[in-house]
Amino acid sequence: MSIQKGTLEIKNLSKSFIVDGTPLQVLSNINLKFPSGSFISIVGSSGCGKTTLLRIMLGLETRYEGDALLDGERIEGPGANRGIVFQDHRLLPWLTVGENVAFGLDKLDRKAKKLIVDEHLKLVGLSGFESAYPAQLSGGMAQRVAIARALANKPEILLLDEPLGALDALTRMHMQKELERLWLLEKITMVMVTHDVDEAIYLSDIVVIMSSRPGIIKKIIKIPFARPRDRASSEFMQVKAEILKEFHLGTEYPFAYAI
Amino acid sequence: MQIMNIQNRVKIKVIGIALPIALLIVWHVFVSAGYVSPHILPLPETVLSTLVRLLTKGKLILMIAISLRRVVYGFLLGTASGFLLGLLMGLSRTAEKLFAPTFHTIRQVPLIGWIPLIVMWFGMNEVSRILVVAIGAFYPTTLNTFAGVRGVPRKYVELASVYGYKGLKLVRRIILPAALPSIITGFTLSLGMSWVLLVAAELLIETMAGIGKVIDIGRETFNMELVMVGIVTTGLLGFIMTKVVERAAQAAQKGRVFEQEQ
Amino acid sequence: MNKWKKILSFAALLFITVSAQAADKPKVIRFAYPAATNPGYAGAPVINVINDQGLFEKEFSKDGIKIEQSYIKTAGPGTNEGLAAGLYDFADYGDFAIVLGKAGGLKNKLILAPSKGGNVYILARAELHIKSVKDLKGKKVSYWKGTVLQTQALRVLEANGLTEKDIRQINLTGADALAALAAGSIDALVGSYDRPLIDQGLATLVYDTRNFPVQKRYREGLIVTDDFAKKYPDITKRVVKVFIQAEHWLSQEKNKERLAQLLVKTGAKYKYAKGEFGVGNLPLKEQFNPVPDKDFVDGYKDLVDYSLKNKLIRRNIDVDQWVDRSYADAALKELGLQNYWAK
Amino acid sequence: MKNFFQRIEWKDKLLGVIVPLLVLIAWQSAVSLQLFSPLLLIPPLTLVDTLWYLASSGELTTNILASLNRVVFGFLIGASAGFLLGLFMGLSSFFDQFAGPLIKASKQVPQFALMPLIILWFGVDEFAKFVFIAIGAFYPMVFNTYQGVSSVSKRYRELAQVFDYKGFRYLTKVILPSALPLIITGVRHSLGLSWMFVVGAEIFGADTGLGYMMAAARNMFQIDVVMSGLVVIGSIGFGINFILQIIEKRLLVWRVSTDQGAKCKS
Repeated sequence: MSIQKGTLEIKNLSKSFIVDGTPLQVLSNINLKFPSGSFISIVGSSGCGKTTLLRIMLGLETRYEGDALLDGERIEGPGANRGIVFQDHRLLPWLTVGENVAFGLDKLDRKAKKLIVDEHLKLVGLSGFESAYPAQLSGGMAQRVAIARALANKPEILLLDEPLGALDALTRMHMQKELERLWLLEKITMVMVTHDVDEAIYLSDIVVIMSSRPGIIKKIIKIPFARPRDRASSEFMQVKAEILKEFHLGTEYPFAYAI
Repeated sequence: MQIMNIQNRVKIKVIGIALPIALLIVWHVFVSAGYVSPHILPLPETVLSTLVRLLTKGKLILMIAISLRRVVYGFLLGTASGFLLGLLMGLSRTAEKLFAPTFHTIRQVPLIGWIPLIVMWFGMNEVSRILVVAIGAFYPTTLNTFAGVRGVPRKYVELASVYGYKGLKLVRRIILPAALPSIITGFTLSLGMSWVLLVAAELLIETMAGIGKVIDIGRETFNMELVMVGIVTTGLLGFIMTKVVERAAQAAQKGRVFEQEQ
Repeated sequence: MNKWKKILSFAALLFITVSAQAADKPKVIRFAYPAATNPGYAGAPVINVINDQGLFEKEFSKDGIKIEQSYIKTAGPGTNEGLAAGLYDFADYGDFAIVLGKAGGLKNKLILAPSKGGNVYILARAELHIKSVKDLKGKKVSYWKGTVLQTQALRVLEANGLTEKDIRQINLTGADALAALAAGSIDALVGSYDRPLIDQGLATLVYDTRNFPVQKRYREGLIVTDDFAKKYPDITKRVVKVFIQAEHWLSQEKNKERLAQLLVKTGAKYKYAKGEFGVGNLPLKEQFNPVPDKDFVDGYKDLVDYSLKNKLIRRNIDVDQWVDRSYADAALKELGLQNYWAK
Repeated sequence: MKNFFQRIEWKDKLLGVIVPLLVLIAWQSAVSLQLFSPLLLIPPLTLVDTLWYLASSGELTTNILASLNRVVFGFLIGASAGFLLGLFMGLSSFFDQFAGPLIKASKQVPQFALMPLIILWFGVDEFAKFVFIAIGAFYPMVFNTYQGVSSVSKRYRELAQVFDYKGFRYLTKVILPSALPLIITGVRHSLGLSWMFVVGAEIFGADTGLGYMMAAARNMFQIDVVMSGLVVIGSIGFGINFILQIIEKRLLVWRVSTDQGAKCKS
């Protein structure tokens, strides 16, 4: 059986950095396989190497042991088949919103570009903002533009590095809904790094829990609930407790408290 | 790994020295092969030996000392007044509105342009030379002190006012420390400007001594060795002074990093 | 630092003494003259003679009056600037700069005629083979504006049917002009009698003013500031007396060799120093006639008119009011030299 | 453009006029009361007279044009050389290590010290002046460009990598726009120094130019002309700076567009 587009597989992956002359292992023997079209979250405390893992998938980190395979091919560098949304929106401040969205479409002609830009701005609900500058946008709007920019390239897989981390709680919940909507619409694999457990449960099919120093996979939890999910439901709370337990947080409060 | 680092640093130094050495060799070959007369461009080794000779004879040291004194006085006068004006305009919007337009207009007059006027007002003497240096030092410090004071994040000022900091105490404990990096940048730029203007002042305002005078004597007596010695000396002194100020700046900031509002 | 501290404290002292009592003698007399090549020597021969013979000390040390002499590298223009800043009491310099200073508003009296009939020389780059002043047309000619070299250059050009517009005037000071000519960046220069570039084969002599009408050649002048003259008329007379003593020495043919040696000390070459005074020129006694007589007044009147005509100054000067020969007359009488020079 | 003018409020402008006005009044009364000799402090009206005289005789125009011509050429030579070197140094760390130390060390030599050499090597022709001005224009440009290019945020460099921007496209779409604010600062300083050095260059052997005019006037003891020269030079510098500010605002519209509050005008 041929591998479906957007299948990500990580085999025996290890990675170490050299800090002050001594090697520091950040990822150790990671094995993962994400089915095409699924939404995966990687959660873990700061410094557990989850962002490094994401950067390996993106192709920004190329020196590692083991294999990171996309559709069966080793990832050697960034490519148009993977989109990325960083925590900071990383819009180029000297380009307009429209130009930012078209940033990856440089090879297309103007007409085609405009069509795609319009389509994607509409997708993220920012039609009419194409000539605004990033400095004129709110954080949530800027992050939508960043998502539009990533999607405009038609990637097979979208990598999200704590995409909503810098937003306030309300905007954040709103954007989670938006992400879900986009994921359902685009039907592509999305891999999100986050440390917000609620967010991971709300959005993901699979939650990968990592622990730090060295970064290893502690647990992989499948979330089978139907969407849209209710954050207040008991099943939601149960999964949340299960995840928090991995961080030694679950034990401090009895279940009853959470319920 | 440490060794690697040192090796690396040595490598970087070597790369950086390669070009000057190559230029010196080209210079030497160019002159000794007779493409250019040594009267117009003396050999590098002649310049070096003249420099050493003059240094050991002590005369050059005296000239340097006189120049340094002018720079120090001019720099202190210029930066002190620049600091005060910058602080005033930074602290008070009214002061800014009053003085800034005049300041920015007068700032557009090229510094060299002031020399004839200063000489006519104060004569061909030390006062004039020091004033020229001071004007050079004045602008960068004013601008950077102003920018630094104005750029102090509001949150610090708010925090301080919550704790009852007011007036001089607020300036001394909050505003000046927060503006320090910018002010120090101003001092560094001021020093550079002072040095440029010192030589201009010594060339254009007749003097009996100073490193500019060395260049002037060389020029008048058609002694290019002396001119080159003057150039090398001013360069070296400028380099040393810049390093000293940079070190002092680092010491003053003790590695602290401040936020500045854009 | 010391120098200006001194100047400031002198100024303060002066102020105090003046306001406290009308002092009859100053603590210091400040002189300024254009500098010669070598430090410590003036361009004007009379100053070098005075210093060579220690005449200032002989006259003033008994009163405890100090003599401060400034040798101005920037010549006449620099002297005017110093006078404007109130740094000097007396100045001995070239006529054109004196006129410029007066027209510019300096308050002074013209009290002595230290020398007249000075010469300037026009040198051109050797390879240009320039034979006459007329050949300078369109060439880059350097002369120092604001000094006698400017008016002399203009008068020589005029005598040869040219004006300043016919040449490209470059403003360079003495030493810079020599260097520029040697380097070939200018074609000709107007300079003083020391002409080493000719010996080096780098330049040829195009013209000199030794045969130019005396009335159109430059002359020196000694000025005293109005302030000083008003406050210390007697001291002013005694300063003039010192000058006249030196002029008397200069006027004697027997001192010619010694004068040439003195000029060598100032930085000139012997052969030029020797040839500068007397030969094919004015007799020494005529050249160093210090009396600010009618001839002197007429010379300055002519220069003022010329400067006005050529828009070098924009304000007329009443030369008769300006020249004050009373000090010279008093000093001559005291020295018994009333009849030594032609009246 | 419109925005730019709107932001200077009339009330602020009025305040800014107070000091010059007071200075002018003090100046005129000092002259009238004869506190200073009119020799040292030219009365304002005399200055206006002199300016008019210089302007109507055509002398001023000739000299202004000569100076501007020199500034433009010298600046173009020096600033483009500085821009290119700064760009290479910013892009290649090897080149930075190779040429950087020499450039930094040579900057320490005050430019005026080079004047005798320049005169000797290049004469007193226009070319010598271009060289002198170019040296002045070179340094701010090289350092600002270098700083701008080498300090392009890693975040943007990564983004370019993700979107496969390379070579010329990377340079024009990412590096240069990001470095633009500093490059513009470099241009402003460069032009300012060019304007200063043209005066210096013209003092040493010229036959036209505002620096020449002032040097000649200084020699001819015409303080009013010297002061007129200062006023003219300052005004032109002011004009150049004003135009540059407008250009800067337009080029950097993305940076200031949300800025509603009062900004320091440095």
